[in-house]
Amino acid sequence: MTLDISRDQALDLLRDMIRIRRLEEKSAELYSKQKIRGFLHLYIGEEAVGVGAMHALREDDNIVATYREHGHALIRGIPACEIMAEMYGKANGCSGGRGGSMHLFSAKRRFYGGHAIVGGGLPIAVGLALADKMKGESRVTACFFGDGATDEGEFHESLNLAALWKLPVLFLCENNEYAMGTALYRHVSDRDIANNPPAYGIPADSVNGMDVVAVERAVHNEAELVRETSQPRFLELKTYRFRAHSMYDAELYRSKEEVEEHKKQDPIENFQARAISDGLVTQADIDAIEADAAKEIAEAIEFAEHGEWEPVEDITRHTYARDLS
Amino acid sequence: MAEFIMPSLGADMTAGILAKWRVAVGDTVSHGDIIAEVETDKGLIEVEVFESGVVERLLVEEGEKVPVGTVLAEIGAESAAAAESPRKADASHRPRGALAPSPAHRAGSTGPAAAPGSIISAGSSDVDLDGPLASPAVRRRAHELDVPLEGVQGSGEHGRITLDDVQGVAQGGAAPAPSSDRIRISPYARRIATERGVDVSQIRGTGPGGAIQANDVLSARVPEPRKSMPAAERMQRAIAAAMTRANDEIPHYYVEHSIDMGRALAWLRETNASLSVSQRLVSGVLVLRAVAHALRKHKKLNATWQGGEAVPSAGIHVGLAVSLRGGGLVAPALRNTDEGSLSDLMARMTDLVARSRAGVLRSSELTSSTITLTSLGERGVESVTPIIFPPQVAIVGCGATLERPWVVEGQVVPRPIMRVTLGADHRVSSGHQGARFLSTLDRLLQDPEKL
Amino acid sequence: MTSDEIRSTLLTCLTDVAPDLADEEIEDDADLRDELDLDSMDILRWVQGIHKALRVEIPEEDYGKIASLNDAIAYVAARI
Amino acid sequence: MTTYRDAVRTALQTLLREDSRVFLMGEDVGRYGGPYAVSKSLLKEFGEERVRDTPLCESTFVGAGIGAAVGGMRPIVEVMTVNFSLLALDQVVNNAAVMRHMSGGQFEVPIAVRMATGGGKQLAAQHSHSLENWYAHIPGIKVLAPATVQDAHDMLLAAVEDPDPVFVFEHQMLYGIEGPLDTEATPPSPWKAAVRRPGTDVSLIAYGGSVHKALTAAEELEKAGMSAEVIDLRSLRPLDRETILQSVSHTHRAVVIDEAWKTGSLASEISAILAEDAFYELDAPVARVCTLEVPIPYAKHLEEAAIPQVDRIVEAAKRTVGDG
Repeated sequence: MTLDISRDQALDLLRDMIRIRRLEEKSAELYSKQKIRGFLHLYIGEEAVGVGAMHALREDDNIVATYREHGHALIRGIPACEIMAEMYGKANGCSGGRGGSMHLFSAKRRFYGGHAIVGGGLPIAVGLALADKMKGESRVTACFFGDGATDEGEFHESLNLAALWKLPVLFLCENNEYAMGTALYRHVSDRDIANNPPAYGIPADSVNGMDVVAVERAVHNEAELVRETSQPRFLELKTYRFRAHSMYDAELYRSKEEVEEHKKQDPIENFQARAISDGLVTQADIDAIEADAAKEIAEAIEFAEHGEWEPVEDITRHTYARDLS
Repeated sequence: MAEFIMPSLGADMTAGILAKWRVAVGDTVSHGDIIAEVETDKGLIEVEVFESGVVERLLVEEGEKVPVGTVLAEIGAESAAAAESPRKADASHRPRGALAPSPAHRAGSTGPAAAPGSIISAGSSDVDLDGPLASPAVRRRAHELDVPLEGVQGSGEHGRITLDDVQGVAQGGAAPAPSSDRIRISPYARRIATERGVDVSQIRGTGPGGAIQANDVLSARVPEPRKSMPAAERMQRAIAAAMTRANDEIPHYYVEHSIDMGRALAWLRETNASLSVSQRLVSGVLVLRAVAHALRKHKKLNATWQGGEAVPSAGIHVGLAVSLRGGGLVAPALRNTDEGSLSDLMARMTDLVARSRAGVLRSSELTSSTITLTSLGERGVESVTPIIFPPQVAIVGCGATLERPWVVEGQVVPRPIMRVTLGADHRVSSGHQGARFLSTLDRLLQDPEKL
Repeated sequence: MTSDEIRSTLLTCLTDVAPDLADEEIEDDADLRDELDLDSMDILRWVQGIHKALRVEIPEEDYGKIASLNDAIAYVAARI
Repeated sequence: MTTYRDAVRTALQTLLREDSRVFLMGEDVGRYGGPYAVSKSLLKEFGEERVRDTPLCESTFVGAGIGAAVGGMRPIVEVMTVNFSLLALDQVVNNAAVMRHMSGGQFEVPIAVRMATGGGKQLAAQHSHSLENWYAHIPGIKVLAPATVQDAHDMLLAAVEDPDPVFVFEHQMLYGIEGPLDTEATPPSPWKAAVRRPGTDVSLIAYGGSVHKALTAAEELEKAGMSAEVIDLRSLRPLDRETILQSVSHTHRAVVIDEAWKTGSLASEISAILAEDAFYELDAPVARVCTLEVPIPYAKHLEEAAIPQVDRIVEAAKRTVGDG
């Protein structure tokens, strides 16, 4: 089956997936060197989801993401240097060094944050959609969450409220088969997550999250339906995380064979191979993309290394609009 | 050449065990390859290499635990590695036990220093330890009392200056007041008492649990709004409060003994006749010395009551009750009353009495007595029933030395008789012990030349 | 040395011994022990002060002869 | 004279009329008219869009309020009682309080959350607690406790106007009280404590429902010859340290009245403030009159015994003066 996209589209999708992967590989290295601290949840293996979705959404739409959000943030337009500086904890990071890897934010790009309470971002997305609806905006609020979040009460409450009030939320479930280290079949009663939303009157669909083109199409269709009907919709993106939950773990919960099996579905390698065989891109294109990505990351590290630490005297900043003391 | 380091595999990881090498010297590795396994608290973790090249040296043995940042291996560029192959071969043949001497630890010290978290601890280790060690309360008290902390010898842990130390210096180096002397008073009341120069030991508290409150301080009689009242008056007030408490708290017992002072007075007359006016002795100094010598034998009476038990005093410092004209009473101590010559003791006693009358006693002289001697004989009083000065546990009272009929060798003869009363704390000594003290005192006064 | 000069010297010695008497009106015939509340230590120091100022030595057995200021003036005047 | 309930409703009406970004949501705020009848008739005037009955999902409707606030609205969220608000604590602590900070100041959460608190109506152990201190513990949010009719009105206006998340605790025993309401006057800053009654001998420091008990206690103390000053904290976060310290600096004695349990209470916090900054002003140990360490019982006499009452305040105040 050939890819039904243009060369430019193919280059864009490929470039963005490679940018995410290289940024994260570098992040892992910097973490092991203690430049980056805290938790560092890598998206490697899941790039097609973020890239496909971000390409499908409009600039004016709202994004609510999880703590595994470097890719979403990068493709949404937050510069790699600001992301890297944030992970370094520098004042010139995209959250001023207050958030770190799990809490990337950008008001300018309507990126309402990486949220690290599983399920906690869903009510926020519902509220953002409520505000838009009351103000008469035709915006879609895209809310990312993992399969683990579907266990939470807030997931079910949010589906109910969004459906009840007919709010323009696109629920995007990134099902990577594990809630941290607990396999899907161990944490949900019905492994078909897309069976949940119809109970609340929300249409739901599933798509292969390892196929960037399929993701882009599905998200585009769902988002436009949300916009049109001003009603919530649900899309499950079936994907897989190649690396540990956070940086490193002993991976006691899954076998190497299982990981290796999924790596055959590598969204980048597969897409690259298909695009080459379809004649959409050449090896030279890929080399250029890699070179650009390397340069972008080198610059990001440079930016982060030279960023300022926020003075400790300013520690209470951003707690309130005006300092209370 | 690049270094392969012990990675930080989690925010809480500080060290790891190199469990297994997946490569050997000479192997070619590329970015992302798993080249080692590291044992952490979370389990065995495969560690990837972020460089490409040839493994030149393995610096850490399997099973060795090293800190994060330690160089585990050196990775050379492929071409360079080829050029240096002889050396590489040497390295590969080096027995396991003869690894290069651990440059590991050099890296261990440089790596983590750049971690963002380090800014928090920066400076915390070089806390300014100059200047005296003293808590804020101590500093505040020292400031109030105008005591420079630099000059205070701390008695607390590591030479820490305590409130008692400051108090002691303020009172002229007095020994710290025993804790049983703590007064229940509110912080506010204490503050205004200090401001007004009111001696809180004089005040009876009406607050919760009998604590002194501001009203008690405000209604306390302050003779004049002077910054400080005359020393003698301050002392007199302190003694009055102490007497009240002593009467309430100490179970007194009394034993009395009549002492024939004939030999002592005769010796005194004889001695004084040969002395210049400035060296003349009074009978009081004989009694004073005799009491001090008697205490050497009866140590139980030379003690202080602290925190529910008697603490023997290190030296014998007899306090001499001196009545002041105008009704005041002070009992300053003559330190080491049992030591030195009698004329020296006389000189010290003269000086002490003079300064008592002039109101220029040092507070230390008022707080360091280990027992008190009071004499009211001059006023014709026959005997005294004195009250112990806390925290002392005994007091000796002398009446007048009067000519009384006395039986000597079966004959009634007039002799100068002095009635001596011992008042003592029954928690510390018994009447029997008290009686023995008085007979020792009697015997000593029969040999005045030995005093 | 006039009687007044002696009186003045004896008074100075007395207030050295008992500074608080300086402000009081001392009656010349008042009993020093009973009315001015001097004790044997005070008398001794007074005697020592007189000895120093006027070179007059008063032996212990004569203490009874200096019971008041007037007595003392007379005693000293006779020996000066 | 106006009731506290009507004062809150008046403020809601004013806000809904004057600012199109404002809307009210919560359980039974619409058709039912609010569990305490605060929002009665508002549905009729403003419609379902702006007076929203929510499903019973505290976490999500508070979270949606937060999202709507971030999205540019000025939501007023009513939670039926403080006990129910615990279901929404995740959204309060992990989102409302931290969004501004975590985003480096890029997003703000101008939400106002109202809820009933306190005991006194025999509603037992799941409807009667005072957990204001849980909220006052959290940096990033602000906490108000209106005790008077005027404050019930003014503080809601201030809460909605504020750019930060504000939690307004309305004591359930106060909805029926009457007092003057001036909607024209310029209100005092809601973040400052108020001296409700001046006095010289002891400071009675209280908030919310306890303020009225403190005032009654002050009257009784006056009969006993003691002049008590009553401080209404009004704002529980930020706490107005200055007014507290000023009062105790001239009375030198303090009794803190708090309907929460004593352990870890705001009364503890105020006691600590006094120990830290007014130590040398204290003429007696600080006394606390708090709820006994027991879930609020149903039986009337037990409930009364559990929560602070006038006699306990009077007794505590007298104790600070001692036996003199």
